Amino acid sequence: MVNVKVEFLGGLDAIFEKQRTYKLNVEGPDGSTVTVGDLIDYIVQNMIKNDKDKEVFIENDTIRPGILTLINDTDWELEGEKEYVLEDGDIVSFTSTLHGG
Amino acid sequence: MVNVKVEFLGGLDAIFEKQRTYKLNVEGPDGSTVTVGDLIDYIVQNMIKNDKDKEVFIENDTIRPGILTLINDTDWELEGEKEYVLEDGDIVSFTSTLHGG
Amino acid sequence: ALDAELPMSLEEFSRYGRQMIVEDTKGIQGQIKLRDAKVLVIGAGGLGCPCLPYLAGAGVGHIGIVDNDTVETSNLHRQILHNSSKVGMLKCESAKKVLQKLNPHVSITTYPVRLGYSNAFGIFEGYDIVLDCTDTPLTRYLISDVAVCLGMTVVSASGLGTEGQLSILNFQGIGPCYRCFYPTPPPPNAVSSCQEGGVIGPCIGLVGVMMAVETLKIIMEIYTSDNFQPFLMQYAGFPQQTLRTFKMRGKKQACLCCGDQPTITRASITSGSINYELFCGKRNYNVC
Amino acid sequence: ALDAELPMSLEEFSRYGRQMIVEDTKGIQGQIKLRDAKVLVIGAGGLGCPCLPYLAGAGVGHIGIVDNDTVETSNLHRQILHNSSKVGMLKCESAKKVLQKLNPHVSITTYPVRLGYSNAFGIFEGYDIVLDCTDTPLTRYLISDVAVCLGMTVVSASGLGTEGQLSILNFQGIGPCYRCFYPTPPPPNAVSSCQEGGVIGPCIGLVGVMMAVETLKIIMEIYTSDNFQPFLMQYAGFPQQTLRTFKMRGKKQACLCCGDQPTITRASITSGSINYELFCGKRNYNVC
Ligand SMILES: [Zn+2]
Ligand SMILES: [Zn+2]
Repeated sequence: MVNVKVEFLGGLDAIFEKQRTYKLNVEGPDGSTVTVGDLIDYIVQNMIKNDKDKEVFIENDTIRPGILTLINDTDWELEGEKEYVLEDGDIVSFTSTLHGG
Repeated sequence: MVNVKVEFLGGLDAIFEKQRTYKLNVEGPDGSTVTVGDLIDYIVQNMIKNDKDKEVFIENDTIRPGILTLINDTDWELEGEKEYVLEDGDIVSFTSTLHGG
Repeated sequence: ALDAELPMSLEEFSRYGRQMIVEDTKGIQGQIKLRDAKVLVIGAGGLGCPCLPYLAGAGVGHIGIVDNDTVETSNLHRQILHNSSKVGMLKCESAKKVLQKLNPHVSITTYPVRLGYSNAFGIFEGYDIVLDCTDTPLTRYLISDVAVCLGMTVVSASGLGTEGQLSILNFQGIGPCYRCFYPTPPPPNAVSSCQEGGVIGPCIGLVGVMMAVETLKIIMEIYTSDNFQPFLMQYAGFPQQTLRTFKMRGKKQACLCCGDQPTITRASITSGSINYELFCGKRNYNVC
Repeated sequence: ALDAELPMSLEEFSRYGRQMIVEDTKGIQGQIKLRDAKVLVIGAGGLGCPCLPYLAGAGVGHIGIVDNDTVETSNLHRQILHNSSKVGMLKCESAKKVLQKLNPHVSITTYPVRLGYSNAFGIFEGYDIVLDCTDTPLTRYLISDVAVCLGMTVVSASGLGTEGQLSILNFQGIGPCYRCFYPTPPPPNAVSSCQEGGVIGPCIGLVGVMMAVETLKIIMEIYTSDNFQPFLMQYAGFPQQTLRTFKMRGKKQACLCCGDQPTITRASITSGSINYELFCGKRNYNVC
């Protein structure tokens, strides 16, 4: 089990009851380590109330194009993406890309 | 001994060789705990090269009026001022008040 | 007849539509709060210039501008409401011209005077919020003192070089005031080794725009007496742009102005017995 | 004769003096870099309006403005270079009028055209830096692609509601490009549940001013190929103003545009074989 903070930025809070940050306790599938992939599964299964909203967050089993994922303020591509093993106190942020100007 | 980060903002870096942040190892007078007061003494004795610059930082044995002191981004008045006992990883910031507009 | 029943004209609905649909503004309800708001901006310089058009654009109904300076060429890299053809014109009048064209629905009053203890109350009364866009500690203390006496919230900001600071003072009469933060003014001669008073236009400009954001949030009641926490924001433009928020002390019981036993009162200010010049020194502080 | 030997006129020394004495600008040296700089700003809307006057004010010598839109009343709460008397006028011409008065030393070129694959190279060539102040993914991909082909640095920003984002793309040809960050465009229909496209004027305005700060730093070589690290800044205006800096991936070797084996090239773009409309979908993206 791991205690992490999750943030939904760039308007993504709209599908999470308009709340930008959540503190979560997440269990891994095997009861020990929890990866960012596990966290995403947890979010999709437990936190998106409206099924129709899932496609705003997920596409083809990964984060939808146009959403950036950050682990402790660093692009998840630099941190191992879904394989990154979460530690207590980690902050995982999802931000929708803005296009307005 | 304690490892802390010190920041000089709002133009105060001018008297610290134009460097805004320093990582310091500071020893307490009794060899054990180190307070913010001890840190200020350390800064005045070791880091201000030009004696004339000391009055920019210190007045009547405390931080000069117009300089705010923050401990981990919190006003030091809320944290015990000089009596605050530093822990490893603490960030102490000094910022000169700006007046331009 | 239909038009008369609406809380705003159709032109206003069109003008403010894009901001009214942002949920935080609470739509028409927020727009009416903006229209009814009375905001006094002191200083139409590096902070006031970028702040004012966003207040007027958003539909803040009543805007006062205090400034007795005239436009100089050396201002124009950062005071972007003015222009080369306005050199010599009063800054408050120059600003008013631009703002009135931007949004004719806004009523703008200019005060081409130097703010002092004898005229401050007369100017402040009637406004809800005051924006301190000035550049000396003397006026910063005066503005805070008068606002405390009148129960007005102050959005106070400053900048120099590539940095800036912003705070909300005396929020609804409960927040700390400028004197709570700075009970003793900086000694005039202790600033000699700081870099001289240059400024990067968009760095001070960004802080001015931040003031507009804070002002809209105060008017639209995003800040409330329940959720407001005293803070000071510190912006740096170089080498990376950063914005830090420091958690600050609350009102000090011993504060000479907003504390339990104030000696700085309307009577003592207007009588001239609070000597701001002596208190702050006469040196130009605009250096550190 | 004395004047002729100076690198700038005395009027320019006076105009830029307050910024030249900020050490980071390196004085005259930095000012001459600004004068020689050629900056192309695409979009004179919510981002371009607050950015442009700070570029002109600082003395950026050559500014191009691309925009084929005309001013509408509904723009004015955030597009503060324009005004009510200019409704119907081309935004690029409206902006040019203001900027030319602000600083007559700056040469301004307007492009009242819709940026597309067939005209982009002709417009971009001759500029050093391009500012993406547009509002659709389609143009964001096109601007990045063309800039990569021409080796130009892009300052790219966007905003919606109370939030904004800013990044520097293709920095000196070494940084990541827009496609490195977003190899796949967002699906047009996946944005339905996000709030509609409202925007708070000073929130998008602040991001526009941030663009000016970044542009000045690029010109004055505060960023170098040694110290530059890819980043994306995320601003939020409500409930508290915050500015976060995310450390981002570098250039992707597999990037179709800036990678090792690019398929997106000048030839493929100008021939029309990169179908931006098909790629991005035709839906108005300005919603999420
Ligand atoms: Zn007080
Ligand atoms: Zn790329």
